[in-house]
Formats: sequence, structure tokens, C-alpha cells
Amino acid sequence: MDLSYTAEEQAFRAEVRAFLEAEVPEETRAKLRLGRRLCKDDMVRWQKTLHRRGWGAGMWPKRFGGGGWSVVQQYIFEEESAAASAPPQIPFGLRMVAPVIMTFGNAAQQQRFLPRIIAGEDWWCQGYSEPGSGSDLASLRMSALRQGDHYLVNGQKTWNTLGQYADWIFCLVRTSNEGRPQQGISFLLIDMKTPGVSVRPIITLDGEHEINDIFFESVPVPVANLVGEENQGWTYAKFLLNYERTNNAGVGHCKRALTQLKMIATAQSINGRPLMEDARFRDRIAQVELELMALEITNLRVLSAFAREDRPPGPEVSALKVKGSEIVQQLAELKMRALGHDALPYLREALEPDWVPNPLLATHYPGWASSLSGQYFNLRKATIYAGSTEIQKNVICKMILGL
Amino acid sequence: MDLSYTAEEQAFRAEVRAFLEAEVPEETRAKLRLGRRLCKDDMVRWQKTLHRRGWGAGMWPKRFGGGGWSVVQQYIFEEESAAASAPPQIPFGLRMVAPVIMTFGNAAQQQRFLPRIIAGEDWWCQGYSEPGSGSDLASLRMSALRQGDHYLVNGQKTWNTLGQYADWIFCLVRTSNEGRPQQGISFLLIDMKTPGVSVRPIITLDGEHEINDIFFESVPVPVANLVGEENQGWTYAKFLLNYERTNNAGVGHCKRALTQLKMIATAQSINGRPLMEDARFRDRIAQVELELMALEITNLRVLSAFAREDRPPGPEVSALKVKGSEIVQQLAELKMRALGHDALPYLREALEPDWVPNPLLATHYPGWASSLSGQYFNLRKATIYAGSTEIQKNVICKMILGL
Amino acid sequence: MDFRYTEEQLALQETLRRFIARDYDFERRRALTRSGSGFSADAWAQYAELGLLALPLPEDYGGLGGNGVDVMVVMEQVGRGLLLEPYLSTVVLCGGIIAACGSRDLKQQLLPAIVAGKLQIALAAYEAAGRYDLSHLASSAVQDKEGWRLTGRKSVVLDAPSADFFLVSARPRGSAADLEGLALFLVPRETAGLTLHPYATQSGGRAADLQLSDVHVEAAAVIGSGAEALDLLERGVDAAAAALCAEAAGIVSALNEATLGYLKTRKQFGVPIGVFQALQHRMADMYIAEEQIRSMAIIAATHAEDEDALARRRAISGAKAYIGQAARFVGQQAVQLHGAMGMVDDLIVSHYFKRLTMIDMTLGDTDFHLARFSDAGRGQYDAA
Amino acid sequence: MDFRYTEEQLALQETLRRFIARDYDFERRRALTRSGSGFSADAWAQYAELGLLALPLPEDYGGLGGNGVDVMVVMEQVGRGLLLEPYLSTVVLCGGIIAACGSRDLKQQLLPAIVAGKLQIALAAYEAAGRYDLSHLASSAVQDKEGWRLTGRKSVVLDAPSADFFLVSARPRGSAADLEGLALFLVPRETAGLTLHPYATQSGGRAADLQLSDVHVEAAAVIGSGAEALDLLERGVDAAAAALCAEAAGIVSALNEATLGYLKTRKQFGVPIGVFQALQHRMADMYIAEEQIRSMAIIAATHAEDEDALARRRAISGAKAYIGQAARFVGQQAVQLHGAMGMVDDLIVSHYFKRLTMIDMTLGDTDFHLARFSDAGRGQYDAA
Repeated sequence: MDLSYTAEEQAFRAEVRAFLEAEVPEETRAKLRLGRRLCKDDMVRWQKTLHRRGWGAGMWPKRFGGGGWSVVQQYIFEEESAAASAPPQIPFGLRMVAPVIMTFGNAAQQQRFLPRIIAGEDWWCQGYSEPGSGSDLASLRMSALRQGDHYLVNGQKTWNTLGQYADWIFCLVRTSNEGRPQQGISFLLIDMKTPGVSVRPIITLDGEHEINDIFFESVPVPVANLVGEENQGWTYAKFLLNYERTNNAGVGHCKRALTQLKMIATAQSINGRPLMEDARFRDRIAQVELELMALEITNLRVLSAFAREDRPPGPEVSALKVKGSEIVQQLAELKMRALGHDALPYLREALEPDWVPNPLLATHYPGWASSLSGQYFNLRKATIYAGSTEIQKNVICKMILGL
Repeated sequence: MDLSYTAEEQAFRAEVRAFLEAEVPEETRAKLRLGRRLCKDDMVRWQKTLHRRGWGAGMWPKRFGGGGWSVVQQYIFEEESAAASAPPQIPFGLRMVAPVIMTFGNAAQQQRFLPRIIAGEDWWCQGYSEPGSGSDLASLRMSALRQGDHYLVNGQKTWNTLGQYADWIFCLVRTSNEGRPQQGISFLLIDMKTPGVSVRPIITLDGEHEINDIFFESVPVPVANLVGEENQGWTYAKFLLNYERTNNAGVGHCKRALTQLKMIATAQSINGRPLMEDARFRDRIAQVELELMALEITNLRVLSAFAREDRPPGPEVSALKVKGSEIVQQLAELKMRALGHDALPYLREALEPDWVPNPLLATHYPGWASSLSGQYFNLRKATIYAGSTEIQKNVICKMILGL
Repeated sequence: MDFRYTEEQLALQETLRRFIARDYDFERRRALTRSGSGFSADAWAQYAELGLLALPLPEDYGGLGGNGVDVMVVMEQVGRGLLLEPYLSTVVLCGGIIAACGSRDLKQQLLPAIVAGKLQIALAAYEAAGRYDLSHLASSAVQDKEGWRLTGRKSVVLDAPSADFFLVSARPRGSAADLEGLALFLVPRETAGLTLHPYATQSGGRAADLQLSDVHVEAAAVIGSGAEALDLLERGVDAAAAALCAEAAGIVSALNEATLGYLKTRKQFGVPIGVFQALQHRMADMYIAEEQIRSMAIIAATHAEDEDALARRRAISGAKAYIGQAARFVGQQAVQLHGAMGMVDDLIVSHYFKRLTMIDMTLGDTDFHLARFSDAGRGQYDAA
Repeated sequence: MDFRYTEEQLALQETLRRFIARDYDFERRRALTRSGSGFSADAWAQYAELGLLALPLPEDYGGLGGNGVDVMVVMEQVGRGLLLEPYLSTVVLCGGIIAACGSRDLKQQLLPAIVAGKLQIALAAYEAAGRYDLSHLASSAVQDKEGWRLTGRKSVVLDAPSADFFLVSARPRGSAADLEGLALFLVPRETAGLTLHPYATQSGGRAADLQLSDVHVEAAAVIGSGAEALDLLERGVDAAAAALCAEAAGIVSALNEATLGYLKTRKQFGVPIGVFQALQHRMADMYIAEEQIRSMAIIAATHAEDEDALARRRAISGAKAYIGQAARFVGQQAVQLHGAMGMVDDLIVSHYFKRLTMIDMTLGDTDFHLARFSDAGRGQYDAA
């Protein structure tokens, strides 16, 4: 039992830190610090930068061009990236479809898709949920009808994240209505530029456009884009979900958010003194900080066990997802609450990269304040998406507790 | 909408207060203030005192010798009684079996039992739960076999409170195995002195003897002791449970406990100053106080609606029971936590009426401290008995929300 | 004790329900949030017709002399309909302060105009450094022969863009934290040196930051000074905080209706999700919270005009702190139980949730009022 | 980083499991709580044989030089078995303080005897007025030519009745709250002027209140003075608090096993109650809490000997505060899910619950450690 970092790990951290210091574009860094909107280009450029350094996919096995990093290296990288306000790596390709292609795809698919993912050339998005099928994913109805060397795809996906930027979408489709609903599902890769694919924005409660409905009208998809076997998609889907959830704890980003929270609580005043000096508010911060201290270790314990036993992530990740999403929400809530009155203004324009606050406002209203209420509202999604907290607890009961 | 008391109500409060001031025995008052054990005689004597004053059963209708009090009068009486450290009125006769006898019993039963209850001549206890039948009460198995003008009763009741003092027990018994389990249940009154009835103590986690197993071996019970119709007992049982729950909120006692908590937090020190001056601990008290402020009004709103519409208590009482039991537990927990180290000693002898603390201990260790940890442990029962919190929420969902 | 609304109050409630159903549905409301003024002038005129603007104001000045419970009836519906008009600022908050102040002239000048729907007033009291503390302010008031000159900054002045007048707090003397050294001034919108930076709020209303640079007002513009000014401010803010408690209670009951309906109709795994016990018990907790919130709103409403400042403070800060927490629970769980549907701008659920959140951040948040309640209880133990 | 126990630690864990299964079942344990001493002398002898008493003590004095994680392995099993022997007081707390003090003679005199199981020591540091603050004490120490004379009262001295010596804190100078002006003395049990008022504790152990009336000890009995004394006390109490975290972690995992088993076997409405989703999700929360508690216990154990006082304080106070709350949740819910069966003295569940409760009240409760953690973070924001 040893929580200290090895010399190699410390050296790696120094290397990562120096790289981020040098490579994260100042403009992007500023956007993230001030809570401004990132554009697609910010994220793609960053992926390409990482790729040039050979860090495009640290967690991938070396044989697929990844860094073959250990769990701890991966964690160090995320922590440093968050601390340095580096853009997030978009997970849909790297962490979601890629492991599926590596594990269940054929050599042709691996050669075709993986290099473009790591190089930031293809933007992927996810086609799982449908209007009638959210938690009950297995009831999905989007159909793929085999016709010679193509499937004809018809249906709708919803709650799709950042599909407006995507080149490709991986979809769960129904290829059979025989047997249990889980049995007729296949895992299909679809080029977003195919005729018949259309994207409709869904505006969320924070007024932003992050998610979409995606419609498929007689979309032809080559059978070559079927991953693994027909009607085995459910197995791959569950496999993918566990990978996705390993990342949901987001400890590195939570640590960054905690630091921001303390900065905000220092900048905001109560009776003329920094809010951070108010024991009541400081205790609220302390409570979240303790949850995060614990989750950091729980997270590393769980992930290093998978690595040690060389097995894919198991149901234990559900606990990480439950706690991680709670902490993300608590931090966002406290950041908003730290603002006091300043939580009320809704300055949409303030999310634009080039916004300069009105001098009157600027005198007391910090640039970052404008994004915090919206972030709090938006992050209510954290306990809903990627398997709601209720679903995660069902998984824990069934797979771990045997209830 | 008016939360103020009428002149009549204020006069009534003054009358009650003066009576309590004069009549509560000093010795009993001291026991309650110091958290010492009450003996049966303390409670019986008090019931007789109230009866002499005509207040033996304020909430009963006048025609049964009650006070015919309004909900508010009843509430004033409870609040003043708690504040004056008057002994509790044992509910099993007054609030539980009596309403059943009034509503479903025959004239002979009403004339035989009610006067002795109000006069404190009979001590009643409850025979509901059985080893296999707790939340699932309808599955109870204690059998009553009709033989001429008697039932022959065999079986076991458990979690019986204060049965060791009881003259009578009201039981749910199985008189038929036809149809749904609810349909074969009858409501039977049994004389505890009948041969074949035996009481076995159950020691609880606080080391006290408050509850019992009660065994019935071929106990003959006159058919005259059947309340209402045979096999209709389930209806009466549910009716009784709602009456019982109207009292579970126990706002008066919670207010008294809150005052005690503040006294304890004032007597205990932190860094040489009263704990009550510590904002952190004071905030904990404030949070419970707010719940109680709200419950006081919710309680009166619900009960006065029943009275106004002249109907027996409905499922709304489940909400009162849920909140009331939570508050009772939170207050007990804070009273213990206020003690700091002093929560650790287990001084059984200190619960004896005549205990005099060792002078060394007495210098800092107040008499009442010795009972607080035990009270906290013991009151975990509050969310379990009289229908657990989980059962109450099921009731709310089914009867109020239609889920 | 009586926990029922009067016949008149029930009639008023019914009138408002009909008004909202007819003239203020969700789509209409969304259009208004995107409009210039951020509220409906027609609706404001109807408020006047229906007597809502007159309701809590004194009869001597054209009001109806209603009490805190009458305001509660209105605010519950303001919550259910997510009404955007500046009722709280003009009628409850500023109207209440003016009605309580000493100057008959000012009352005569302002109150009948408010009742007629011709005049709107906003409170410019809070400053960034003082957070929610009304007495902590740096804005200065310098007396000269013509009257006073005011200089300072005010944060997040609710309903400022449409206001004809502002009630501005400033200090003739004393340091920023001095309780006594402040005064309250009536400042017309079009006064030289007064600058607004207007913006929308997170719950669809309007507000502004104010800058006062050597703003001149005449001596008669003083609404109160010294201890009286702080007392006026506290009365007004307490009454308005009580009104916000009622608004929150109205939203919570509407939100619970919506969520319960969703649990009964949304199907997953071939059954309505309302059959799942974990969701059922959550809904039961939300129902219990609604009952407790309503009780606290009643406590606040019945103490809104309490002359005993300590009792009023404990009742209203207690209610605001309790509701801040309980309504946050209901709001967050309503979104959670709606799943992704709770996240979309197209459904009223997310708007209820946002409004509940902003109610907590308005006129003192949970932490401010919890501390105010808890610290007020500090001396209590002597009695206990 | 490595989150596994070493082979040796796993072997130790297995040894303790077998010892408990063989010699320390629930009935045996209950008998001990009712016995005079409140623990088993035989068990204590076995602790010595198994090397538990030597484990964390320095090798120069017959110890095994183990670390906080070794202690964690032991304390987890102490928790699961609800062991009653004064391991925490004698070995971890007082043993740790003596091992860290400056006097080779004292170490030579005391540590080998502890290792051999021949000596028990209890810490008499806390006083009623200071609550959990080690530096807030009124007991006085007056120097004379033969040594020192101690006078004062100590509250709830754990394991005092069986102790051969006490480590007593007192003030040569300074006011009750003065951090520097204190010293730490070794006081033999049979010293004139030392009076005990012994009693049982809520979790079955033994303790006493101590009175010192002009108690004489020689100069060599000074274990530390001034800043060093406080540092020794804090190190000892931090290490012991970390050990309590491990004990709590052991209890929580045992309690979850018991509760999960009950959910699977207890039938109501014709089915195991574990099929009800509301109870399932509660159990899932308890499982998550167990994992988080274990992580915090690891943080505490790996910082138990941290020379950086601030880092040690944040790690151990953070863990104690977190576990105080999380373990309260698990304990209360374990009782709740057992229903009335959770309330009876005949089942181990209620004893686990009581022990968890008392662990929170020992060596600083949740509020004390939360404040210590939170206040330590106060300056942080400058860095952030």
C-alpha cells in the first residue's frame, strides 16, 4: 500500500507539465479559464498537437499507436491537462468507439478508423438513445435492413452530443426482431455525410446547443461497417458503456473545478471580506473536497485492479460514475452559489471568445462569473447521461451485490 | 389563514399550564429531566390525576367521557405537558384500542373497557407483529379457533411494547385461511392474566427492557371479546394505524427535546466557551429547528382538515410520521453529539431514580448526560416501528400519489 | 388558528388561474422572455384591473390594505405561471417600503400611480462587497444646499430596466459596515449621472447594474435615514422574501404535478417508470417536501408585517433558508426524474427549476438566511 | 502507487481472521463486556505472541518497526471482531508517543514491556472544558526539587482501569488555551493523589475519569514539554485517529456483509426484501460508502507517520471527518434495513452500530475534524 509516485511517474508528470505549458494555445487556455465556448477547431487542433507528440491516445495499447500508459500515467496526464486548462479530448472516438473496434472490429476496420481517430481527422459521435429508448436501451427501434452488401437504415437517435461536428456516428441498430430485444441489436458505423442523415439541434436549459436529434431516412450503410457479428451489438454496447464510465469520475477535472471554486470564493466578498474566510461556506467546500479525496483513491484502486488483472472495466465503474457525477454537480453548484447576486445575470454574449465586459459591470463582475449558472444547470445532465444514477445503482445491485 | 391562538385557546393553555405546574409530581418531573427510568406507577398515577381533572382523554368525544377537544386544544395540551416534563400518556389504550372500540365495538364493550382505560385502571398493549410478519402484517399466523363461546388462541406476538405492565392486549388473529390473507384476520381483546399467556423480555441495543415476545398457548378468549365482525379485523387494524400515526409526529415532545438540546449545548464547552456559541454546531441545531417549525404547521394543517371534514385520519398522516420520526432521531443524535467525550460512558446505574453521581464525575458530568447515548440508540426505532419509513412512503405513493 | 384561504382569497386565486391559462401559457411566456422589456405591458395593465397592484397597499392611497397572506395567494400563481412582470419589485418590495415610510407626500405621489399601473420602482440597495448585507454599503450621500449628491455602484438591481424610480441606499456618514449611518433616497430614472447596464436574468427577467456619479436629488427625496432607513429596508426585504417563499411554494407544487404526471406516462422496460420503487420513494420525498415548504411559506406570509423584528426575522429567514434547500431538492429531482427531458429548453420543467434556483439567490440565499436564523437563536439558550 | 497489501500483511490479516473465528466469537465477546476487566488477558497474551504489540514499535526496543498500513491491517480486524483489548491506547497511541519522545531511558523502560504484553498505558490528555482540543487544559504542573506536582481532572480516559501508567498532560505555565505552555508526564498507576472513577463505555470497553491532587512525579517522568509536548500528543493522536479510521472501515465492511445477507434471506410479502428497489439502492449507497471509507482509511494510514504536520493533519482529520459521516450513514441504515432485528442486543448488528458511533466520538468527532480540515484549507486560496 503506497500512495506515492515512483521516480518514473514524477518524471512523466514533469514532462507532461512542460509540454502543456508550451503547447496549449493561450487563446484556448483563456477560453477555458473564463468559461467561454470552445469551438470544434480548438479541440481538433489540440488532438492533432497531442498526436504529433505521440500522446494522441495515451491509454491505447502501443500496437494501435497508443501510448500504452499505465492507469497512473493516464491519471497524471488528465490531472495535469485539467490543471493547465488544456482542452478535453473528445471521448466518442478515443474512449468509446475505439476500444470496441480494437476488441471486436476486424483488421480492415482497425486500419481504416483507428489512425484517423488518433490523428484527430475523424470526429465521432454516439447513436444510442432513441425517443422511446433511454434507460431501456434494449428497446431501441432504429432499423437496419440487410440488402446485399448494404444495410438500409431508418429511424431516429436522440440526446446525441456534438453530432453537429461529427464525421462519423456509431449506432446501435435493430437487425432482427427475433428473441429478446437485446438479441436483435447490431453495432454499425455510419458516415454522417451519407444522404438521408440529418441533424436537428436540441437547445438545453442553459440556452446552449450541445445535443441533437439525428434522423436517418433510407440511409445506405456498407455491410463492411458492421462491427463484429450481426445481432451481437448488445455485448459490444455494454462493453463500451463500461469504458465510457471509467472516464466519468473525471477526478482531474474535479480537482481543477475545486481550485476554481476556491479562487471564486476568494474573489467574492461577504461583508467586505473574502467569502473563503467564512467558515460556513468553507465547510461546504471542505465536504466536497473530502468526497473528491476519497474518489481519487477509489478511482485509482478500481482502475489499477482492472489493469493488474488485465481485464476490461467491470461493474465497479458504476460506483465511480455515481460519485464522480455527484461531485461534478456539487462543485458546479457551489461555484454558482459563491457568486451570490452575480449568479442572476444571463449574459449570453459573455460566452463568446471575444466578449469584453461593459466597464460598469467589469468593476465588480469577473469575466468567468457569466458562465457559472449555466454550467450548474447544464451539469444536471451528469447524473442522467451515460447511464443515470438510478441505472448505475441497478447495475451495482445486480452485478456486484447479487440482489 | 391565521396562526394566532384565539382568546379561548390562550385561556385553555393558561389553565393547562397551571394544572401541570401544580399536579406533576416533583419526583416524576426530575426523572424525566434527568432521563431516568419511569416506572409503571409514575405513568398510571399521572393518568389517574388527569382523569380526576376530567382530562383523562381530552381527544375522546364527550359521549365517551372524553374532553371533546379540538385539534388545537389537543396540541396545546401536548406541548404544555412536554414542556412541563409531565409523563407521557400511554397510547395503547387511549389512542389505539379505544378509537377502535368506539367505532367498531359494541355497547357492552364500550361500557366495559373505555371507562377503565380513561381511569388508568387497565394498562393495554398491542399484539400486531409476529416473527415472520412485520411490514407484511397481513401474513400473520397467530390462530384463534372458534369453539362454542370461546376462541382458542395459539401463536406468538413480538416487538410488543411494555407488555410486561399490561392487563390487556389487543391482538390481530387469524380466524380463517380463506381468500386473501387480509380477509381471515380478526381483532381480539385478550386478558393478559388468562392461563397460557407468557411474556419474554427482549433486551434492546441500549441494554433496556422495553419490548417483549408474547406467547399464547391454547389461550381461551370469550367470543364477547371479538371487536366488530369476525374476519373484518384488517379494516380495524388499518383504521387504528392511522390513529396511531397522528401521534407519531410528537411535535410537543420534539419542542421539548429541542429546548433540552440547547440547554446541553449551553452547558457543554468548546475551547472553554459554550458549545452553543460555536456557529457550526448552532447551525446543526438550526437545521432541525427549521424542520420542526415546518412540521408543527404541517401537522396542524393535516389534523385540522380531518376535524373540519369530520373524517378519520387518512394517509396524509404517513408524511407526519416520516418527518416526525426523522426529527426525533436528529434531535437525539445532536443531544448525544453535543456531549463530546461524555457520550462514551455507559452508566446503567445512572438511569436509576436514586442515582447520585460520584463527586469526581459530578464535577463536570451532568446527571442527564448518562441517558443521551442510550436514547440515541433506542430512538433508531422511531423510523422502524408503527410502520417503517419505507412502508409510510409506500402508503403515500399508493394512497395519495396514485403510483 | 385557521389554515384556509378566505372566500375572497380563493376567488382571487381562481381569477389568476384563469388569467394564466388564457393569456400566459408557456409559449407566450417564452416569447416575452425574448422580447425587449422581458414582460408584458398588457399583463401589467390587467394586474391593475384585477386589483393585484392595489392589493397590499394602504387604503388611504388607493390600495386594498391586504396582508401577507393575500400576497401569498398572488405569488403562488406568479410561481405556477412563471410570470415575468415586476410585481415583487414594484408592489411588494418598493411599494411596501414607501407605504411604511414617514412622508405622506411621497406616498401620495407614488402609491396611487403604482396602483394604477402607471409607475414602476426598483430597489437599488445591494453592493458587491456586501453580498446580501443591506447595511454593508459604500455608496456615499453628500448633503448640499439643494439636497443630496449620491455616488456609488449597485449590483443586480432587479427590474431596473423598466423602472421609473429607484430606491437607493447610501451613506451620509459612517464606514461601510456601520448599521446606523445610511439613508434611503428616491431617484428618478432620468437623473443626470445615473447609468444603467441592463441585462436579462437566468430566469427570464430583467435587471441591471447601476452606477451613480454625483447624482443630485432634492431633500424631499429622502425616504428615511439612520436606523429608520435600515428598518424600512429590512421590512421591505422581509416582506419580499416572504413573497418569494410563496412563489417557490407555487412552483414546487406545479413541478411535483408535472413530475408525477411524467412518472405515470413515461414508459421504459414496457411499464410506466412510476412503478419503480426507487422513483416512487423519491416522489414521496418530494411530496413531503412540498407540504413542508407550504407550511414554511405560510409562516413567512403570516409574519410578513410582524412588528416584532426578531420574530419576523426568525420566521422569514427561517422560511427562506428552509425553502432554499427543500426547493433545491425538489427542483433537482424533478429534472432527474424527467431524465434528459428535464434538460431541454422546450419543456417548462427546466424553467421551473431555473426559477427556483434564482429565487434562492435573490434577497439573501440559503446560507445568508440560515446564518441570520441561527445567529438570532444564539442568545436563546439563556432562556432555554 | 500500489493499493495491495504485502504478502506479510495478507498473512497477518489471515492470522487475525482465524484468531477471531476461533477465540473471539460474538458470544465470547459479550461475556467479556460483562466481565470485570472488560477484555481478555489471554487474548492480550496472544496479541504479544502474534507480534501485534511489537508491530508498530521501533526495532531498537523489540518492536517490528511496522508502519501505519500494518496498523490498518490489524485495526480492520479489530473492527470486524469488535475486539475489546486496549490495543489502540497502549500500542498505537501511548506506544507511538513514547517511541517518538526524546528519552532513551523511558523507551527502554516501557517499550519492551509493552511488546511483551506486560505493560499497559493510557492517555490522560482531554479535559471537559477543552472538548477535543489537546492544547486546551487547566491541569497544572508545579516544579519542586524532587520533580513535579500535578493537579487537575481528566475526562474519559480510555482503557484507564487496566493501565499501569498514564501519560498526563499538564501546564507548567500559561493560560488554559496557551499552545506552548504544556508538558507531558508519565504517571504510574499507584501514585498517591491519583484517583480513578472507572466505568464501562457504550461500546463495551472501559474508561475512567481521573483526578490528580498534588500528584508527585520525578523529573525523569517528563516525556516532553512546550511545543515538543504538543507535537508528541498530536502525532500520537493523529496515528490513533488513523487507526480508528481503519477500525471503522473494518466494521463497515462487516456490517454491509451482514445487511446484504439479511436482504437476501429475510422474506416479507412472500419474497426476500432484497427485491425491493428502494432497499436495493440504499444497499448500493452503502456499498459505495464502504469503498469511499476504505479509500479514506488508506489515506489516513499512509499519512500516519507523515513528518509534514499540515499534510498529516489534512489527511487524517479529513479521513476522520469523512468516515464519521459516512460510517454514521452505513450504521444507521444497517439498523434500518434490519428493521426491529437491528434494535436487539442479541445480534451483532447493533453492536457494530454502537461501536461506529463511539469511534466518531473518540479522539475528535466529525465536527472537530471537519473544522480542523476546513480551517487548515483556509489559507489555501492564496495558492489557488
